[in-house]
Amino acid sequence: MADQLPSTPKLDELEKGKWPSFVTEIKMAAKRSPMAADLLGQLEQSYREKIGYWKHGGIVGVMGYGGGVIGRYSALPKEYPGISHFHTMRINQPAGWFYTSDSLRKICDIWEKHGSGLTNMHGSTGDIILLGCRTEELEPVFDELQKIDFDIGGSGSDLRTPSCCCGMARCEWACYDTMALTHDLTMHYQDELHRPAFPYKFKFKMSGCPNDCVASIARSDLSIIGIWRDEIQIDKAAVTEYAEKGMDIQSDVVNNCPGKCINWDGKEITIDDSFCRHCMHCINVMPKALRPGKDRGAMLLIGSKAPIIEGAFLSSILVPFIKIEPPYTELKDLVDKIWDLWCEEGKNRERVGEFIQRVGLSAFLDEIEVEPIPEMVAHPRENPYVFYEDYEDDDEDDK
Amino acid sequence: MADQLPSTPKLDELEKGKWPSFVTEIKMAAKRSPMAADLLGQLEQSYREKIGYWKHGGIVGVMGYGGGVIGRYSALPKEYPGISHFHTMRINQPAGWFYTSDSLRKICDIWEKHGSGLTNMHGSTGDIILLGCRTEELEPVFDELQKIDFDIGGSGSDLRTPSCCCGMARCEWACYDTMALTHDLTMHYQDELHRPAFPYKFKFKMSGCPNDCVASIARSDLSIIGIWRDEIQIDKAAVTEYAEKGMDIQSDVVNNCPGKCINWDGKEITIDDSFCRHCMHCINVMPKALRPGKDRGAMLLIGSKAPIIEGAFLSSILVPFIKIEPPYTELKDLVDKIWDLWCEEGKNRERVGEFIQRVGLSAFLDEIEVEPIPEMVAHPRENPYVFYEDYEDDDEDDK
Amino acid sequence: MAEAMQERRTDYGPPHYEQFLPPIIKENYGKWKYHELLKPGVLVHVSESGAKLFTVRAASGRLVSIDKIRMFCDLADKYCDGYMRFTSRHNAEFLLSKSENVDPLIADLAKIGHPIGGIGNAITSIVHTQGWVHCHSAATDASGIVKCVMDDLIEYFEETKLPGKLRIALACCLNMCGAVHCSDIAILGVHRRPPVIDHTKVKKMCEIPNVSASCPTAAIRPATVDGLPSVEVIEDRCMFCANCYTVCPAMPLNDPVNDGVSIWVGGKVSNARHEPMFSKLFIPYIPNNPPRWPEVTTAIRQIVEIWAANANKYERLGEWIERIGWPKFFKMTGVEFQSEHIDDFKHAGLTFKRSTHITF
Amino acid sequence: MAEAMQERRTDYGPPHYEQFLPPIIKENYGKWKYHELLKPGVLVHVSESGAKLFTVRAASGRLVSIDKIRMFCDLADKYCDGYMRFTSRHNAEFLLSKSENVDPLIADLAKIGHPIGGIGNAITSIVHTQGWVHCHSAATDASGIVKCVMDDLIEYFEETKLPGKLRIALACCLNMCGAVHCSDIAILGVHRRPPVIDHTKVKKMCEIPNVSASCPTAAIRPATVDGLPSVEVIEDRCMFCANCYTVCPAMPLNDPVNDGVSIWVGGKVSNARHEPMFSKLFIPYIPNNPPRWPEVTTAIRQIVEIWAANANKYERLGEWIERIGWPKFFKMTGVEFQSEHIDDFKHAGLTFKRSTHITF
Ligand code: SRM
Ligand code: SRM
Ligand code: SRM
Ligand code: SRM
Ligand code: SF4
Ligand code: SF4
Ligand code: SF4
Ligand code: SF4
Ligand code: SF4
Ligand code: SF4
Ligand code: SF4
Ligand code: SF4
Repeated sequence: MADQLPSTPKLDELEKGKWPSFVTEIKMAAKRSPMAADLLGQLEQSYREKIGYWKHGGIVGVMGYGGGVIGRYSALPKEYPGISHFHTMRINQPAGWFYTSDSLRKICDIWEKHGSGLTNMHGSTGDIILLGCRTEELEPVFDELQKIDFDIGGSGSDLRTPSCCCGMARCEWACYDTMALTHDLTMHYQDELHRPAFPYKFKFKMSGCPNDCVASIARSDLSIIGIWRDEIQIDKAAVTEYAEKGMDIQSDVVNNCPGKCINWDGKEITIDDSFCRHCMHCINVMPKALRPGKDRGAMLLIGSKAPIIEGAFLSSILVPFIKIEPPYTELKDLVDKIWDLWCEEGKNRERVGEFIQRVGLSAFLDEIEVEPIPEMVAHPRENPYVFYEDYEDDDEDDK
Repeated sequence: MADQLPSTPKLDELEKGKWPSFVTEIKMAAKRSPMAADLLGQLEQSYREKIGYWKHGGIVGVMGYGGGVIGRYSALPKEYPGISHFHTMRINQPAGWFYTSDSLRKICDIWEKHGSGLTNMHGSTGDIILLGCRTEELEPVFDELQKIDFDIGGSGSDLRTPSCCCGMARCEWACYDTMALTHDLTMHYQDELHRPAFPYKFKFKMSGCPNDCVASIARSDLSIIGIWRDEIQIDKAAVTEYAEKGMDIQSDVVNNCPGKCINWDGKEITIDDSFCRHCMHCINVMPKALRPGKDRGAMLLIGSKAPIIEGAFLSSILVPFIKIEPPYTELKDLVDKIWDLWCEEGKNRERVGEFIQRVGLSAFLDEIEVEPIPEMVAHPRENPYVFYEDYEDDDEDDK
Repeated sequence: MAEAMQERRTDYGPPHYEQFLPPIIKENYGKWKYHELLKPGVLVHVSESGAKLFTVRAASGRLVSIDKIRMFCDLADKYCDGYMRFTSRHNAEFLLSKSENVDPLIADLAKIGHPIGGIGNAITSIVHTQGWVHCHSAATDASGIVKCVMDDLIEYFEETKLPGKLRIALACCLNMCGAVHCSDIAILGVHRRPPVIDHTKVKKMCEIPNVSASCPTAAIRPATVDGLPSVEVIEDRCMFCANCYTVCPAMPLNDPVNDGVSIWVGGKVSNARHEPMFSKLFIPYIPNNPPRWPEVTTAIRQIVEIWAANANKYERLGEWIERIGWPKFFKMTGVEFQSEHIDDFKHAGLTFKRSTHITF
Repeated sequence: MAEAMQERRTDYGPPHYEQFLPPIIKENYGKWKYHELLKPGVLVHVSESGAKLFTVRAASGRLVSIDKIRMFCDLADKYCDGYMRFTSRHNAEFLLSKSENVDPLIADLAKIGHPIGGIGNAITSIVHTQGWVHCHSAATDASGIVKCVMDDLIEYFEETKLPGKLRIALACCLNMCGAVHCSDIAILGVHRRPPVIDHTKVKKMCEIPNVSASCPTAAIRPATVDGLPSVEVIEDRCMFCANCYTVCPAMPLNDPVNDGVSIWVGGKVSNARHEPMFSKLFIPYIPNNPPRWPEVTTAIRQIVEIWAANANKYERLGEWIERIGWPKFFKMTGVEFQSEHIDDFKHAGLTFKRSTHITF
């Protein structure tokens, strides 16, 4: 079938060079799938004419689900009939993106049969992205996915597919079990994930420590980041070992500490943990010698998102420390309160971070019954526009 | 006349303690002036009842001037007839607040004759404040002031009385002659100072170096702050002297340098001036050993103000370096352009800093014909909401 | 009349400063080489020429009578060839060319009740405003609080035992004529009750559209009350800035029960070490308690002492707090963090803590 | 039908991760003690138990065919007992319990065109989005630029010769699905021409009030055009965000002549040393120049090289620029500072330089 591939002089340029080529991937798929072949053709035209040829998506889906499928149609269906429909299915990945070859092959088989044979491993939110499907194939795909126990992820104004770093599975710094929490929350909130009922999307991301390997502080409405609150564990012998092997502990470690709380006397490291800002740098540089403390849990931060519409946000501290242990009741209670309030009072297409900034953090805290604490702010207010609580009436003025 | 003083048990408490007492001052004046005596009485009532008794001021003034007098009337004129009128006259101070006893005595004589005998030396903007005058006495006061060559200062939507640090008169760090510039601008802009024609007030403040001893960066629409752009002058012998006298140069000087550009090897100080942030700290700590460079001038910063209405602003960099030499043509041309634009397009009660934020700094620069440079910002924009200049039409698309 | 105006001299400006400069300053203008703090309140500036100028800085309450100015003049004549100046923070400065005159001058200043100090690592006088002495807007008095606070802190004025400079300012309402927004410690008079509208006067005294536009939070809207064209205030939206009162006298906010002061900390103006910083809200409200405002003086002394005991050399209050973090500062002072501390104005989101960088 | 739905299995969620963990991970879950970078692209994690886990990270273009996934599976079977994973930046990771398998695996990966690397002080793969491959909003292609940039920077993927980590991300429109707003280097597709309105479709396809409300700069207002209810755009106020297009298909912004990319620098996500930072605009606009986008690859290489040559160890791009100051960075790169660099959105004033802290 190779001779059926369209001529793609522009795209062929993208098969050169050492980085794995997506064009090569599409060509591989195109050997079997006319959808992929037409994708090649349309893409070549885009490359020639410097513009995309996709129509604004319509609503398509799978029975019983309100999301998880992104409708997509070519703007040039006559020229490229194979991609007249080219929908995306978002499939909820297993926590931490771990697989067996067996499970992956089963997905491939389904996708060979019903779709374009193209995927994203993974989408930017974390889903397995099955790229390119006709409307009538959506149900059959889902049918087969059921059999291998893979379910659909989020899209639209719902909970989006939660994701997490590999955490305890592969990393020594995980301050809580990111994969366990991710799986639990995903299961617990299946309805919210599958049936859009929020003002807008909502994302959870879990990182095991402040290195934040899933970028949760930048990309999730609720960022759950592992942290400790006791002393950094120091292995003195290992410190000596690093020094002997030539590490310049003063300049590499001490001088880079934002808390300015590490002392190195040429022999021993001491840390004034009461000034430690939990940045991870010293631990990152000396993983053999330093480890997070033993009293571990997570920090909850709220509100990050991409720029539309109020500008991009980073998440900000909501709860500085919380123990993360099944059944995670405290966390879930808090999430429920936040959602109740936001669903009640949030505007259409208003992310929770935007909602908080609109109503004010204090008012938000008040409603979800969380006490304000100084850890939530970089500094107290600089402007004098204070909404003081109730004033006293003159009548009471009998002093 | 002492027996005419009202009983002031509350205020008397404020004659205790070591700090000079304003109550004592009012009592001194009250010995001669019934206005001051009635002020005492009303103030005691305010102290008793915890509220001020002044009416919202009306417009009063001196012929030929549109400002310089703040109208003030007691809300209790029957009880305190002496202060039924109690206007303030703002008198333009000499640059740097230097006086001869002769000139001060002349002012006192005028004020003894026509006013309350109370003053502020000085007002927060810098004027000599003559506190408490009847409407009919305003002209006579001005008449006498003329004879001793003191003129009225600013108030209302006009240029406010410029002020400056003592600069070259008494300080070794002045990078330009603050007093000369202040006097020159004050004389040059007499019309703007005396006849309100701006959207709102406009303040100049001149400091001779980044220590900013007149707080110009926080309190003036145009802040003119001395700075140098070559190397800090180092007197090695004096450095040694400081070290020998026990100064810990590493911790006192080097570690506090925000540019991290000072090196102290135990014997000599070296500075990598290309990283110097012109903060003044090292110079402040070792005035005998370090001095600003020789290529001196000023930085112009624009827009600071108190919080009403958009929140408080600090001035921000408009021109990083400008030579300050008579007749200051470049500076005045720039000021004229700024005023022209702001007077044309500023809203009523909109300070120039608020105006800039409303129209955008780029648009503002464009209008006053100043090129944008990276020194003007802490960092480039973080949001992608860029107003790109003209787009190309399809017709031109013949590629 | 028009003729009279024509003839009348205007716009001649302030007298030229040069005539007020003592000869030693004229001779060494722009030639000063360095200075030293001889003792608290006394500086010497040394010129390239070797000439020495001695400065004695005397406290001033700023509100001074002509009697006091005349006393200053007498001292200037006696010790300084008739010259003197005032500082940007309203202290009186005496400029001497003879060192032997320094101590007698100080002794005479003491006699008229003016301690010397405020130079170097000290607290100098409080920049402030009019208060109940002169302004219609005041939510508190100015000179009275200043007097009480400085009485209490006098040791830090007269000695130089602090880590660095500490600057206090006071403004009696949100117009902030003292420009308190960048002070190590700021005392700010606050109203806490929405304007009480005199509907019979609004139409007469104010321009209704201007009044509506004046409100930063859009709390004011035109309304007809008792048949009169007037305005109404949505109380929930009012944050008591009094900007409406500035443009409309029929809407006063002054109130004996609800007015008071707030305390702000951690601002600075100079560029030394750290860039200039705004002050941040620390104590949202203290009721007015004249004549001696004991709660205010106590709160400020506590801040000063905790800072003095813990900061590094040269570290201004705001620099120190930034290093240790606000949570620690609240803990050390025992002040309760409340909803008022959390910004909810325009740029509020940028003040939220957007990292894991906290201490436990 | 309703019955069918009742019976149908839904909401069973993703498979439990445990079944996908290799035995060595199950045994040492939560017991990892430390790790070492053995060589570029290869990590070893050592457990409290002494067990060792080897990780080989292979480049991935993310857009992979089922053919490629099957090849990965074959390798997983051959060397890793059938287990593998993907990373948060979409690379493929192979988890080995036997060190002797590491090199053969790497050799086999090379054969199928997948270099290893991206660990430690390196550049790892570019987080990106759909582009012309799948999205209707795209102002540029995603995978194509990514391919070109990574081809060019491959040495920094395969070696660890940089001062610290450098993370690149790409989003093909302002929706920023790649969340590029906190990347060391971000490539962002931009439109530069206001929406072209199809007035015949607005009423049919869109809710006019929603459309007006969608515009962050209030550039859209309802209007009747040629007798049809529609909207109009005040072009001066449009900053090309395409939010209107997201809610209304009749207002596309895509345009072959005016679309292109902008380059942003200095963001970071981790809390290591410095708090997380947003990326800042560096190059406002580069026209789309497929298939190899030479201007983009050149610009990015220049940034990487200047940073690599000048930054301190561990200093991320944004940390380095903050230390040397933006004016120096513009000077070193020769990029012209333009009006586009100056913020004019909501919090613009806070980005102005409010001190004298500059270098000359
Ligand atoms: C597939 C994916 C990009 C990818 O190539 O990986 C994607 C694709 C789309 N995103 Fe996204 N977003 C994807 C992750 C993100 C992320 C990143 C993340 O989740 O970490 C963000 C930024 C973080 C955030 O949530 O703010 C993101 C922010 C947006 C936005 C802006 C939302 C905002 O509040 O600012 C939109 C616009 C919208 O919602 O209308 C959007 C909209 C879209 C739409 C549905 C376009 C639209 O307006 O209808 C895109 C469909 C493209 C297509 O045809 O395939 N997408 N989107 C990602 C989802 C894959 C997955 O499920 O794993
Ligand atoms: C006298 C003085 C306070 C003092 O005790 O020293 C003063 C007194 C008043 N100021 Fe002021 N301002 C004084 C310096 C300032 C300063 C400080 C400065 O100039 O460095 C500021 C802050 C800096 C600034 O300009 O932003 C200041 C910011 C205001 C504001 C707020 C302006 C704003 O844009 O935010 C107002 C309200 C207004 O203009 O309507 C105001 C208004 C007033 C009025 C006229 C009250 C009013 O609304 O009509 C006050 C008259 C009080 C009275 O009855 O005596 N005053 N005012 C100062 C002038 C003395 C002088 O000429 O030397
Ligand atoms: C006299 C005066 C200028 C004038 O023309 O009136 C003045 C005079 C001097 N200042 Fe100042 N400053 C004066 C107000 C200021 C102000 C403005 C203010 O407080 O409103 C500031 C900014 C304050 C701020 O940052 O909030 C100011 C920040 C400085 C600094 C920076 C201190 C710092 O570490 O932040 C220095 C350098 C130093 O002290 O080492 C300095 C240094 C000096 C020197 C040493 C300069 C010199 O060589 O003559 C003078 C005596 C030092 C002293 O008082 O400790 N001066 N100085 C002002 C005296 C006010 C007073 O009566 O107390
Ligand atoms: C595998 C992965 C997590 C996962 O579950 O998938 C991961 C794994 C590790 N990260 Fe990460 N990080 C991973 C994405 C991230 C991200 C997210 C991102 O880039 O979108 C970040 C935040 C990036 C940022 O700040 O912009 C991230 C910031 C870090 C840091 C902080 C580096 C810094 O100096 O700022 C460390 C510490 C270090 O490298 O010293 C770290 C360290 C590590 C360690 C050493 C942790 C460990 O002991 O296992 C792992 C290998 C290091 C390496 O790659 O150099 N990881 N790491 C992700 C690999 C992505 C890839 O394919 O390249
Ligand atoms: S976020 Fe922390 S715990 Fe998770 S993989 Fe990264 S370094 Fe490990
Ligand atoms: S984690 Fe960061 S702040 Fe804490 S001691 Fe280590 S380097 Fe310092
Ligand atoms: S601002 Fe500078 S030049 Fe002026 S008095 Fe202060 S230290 Fe001297
Ligand atoms: S002036 Fe400030 S930045 Fe410059 S060298 Fe001295 S301490 Fe460093
Ligand atoms: S701060 Fe307010 S009350 Fe005080 S003088 Fe200024 S305007 Fe009047
Ligand atoms: S006091 Fe301020 S917030 Fe309240 S109504 Fe008046 S202008 Fe509005
Ligand atoms: S960034 Fe924009 S163009 Fe790219 S996938 Fe997301 S919505 Fe589509
Ligand atoms: S592209 Fe954005 S700014 Fe332009 S009209 Fe549409 S919504 Fe408004």
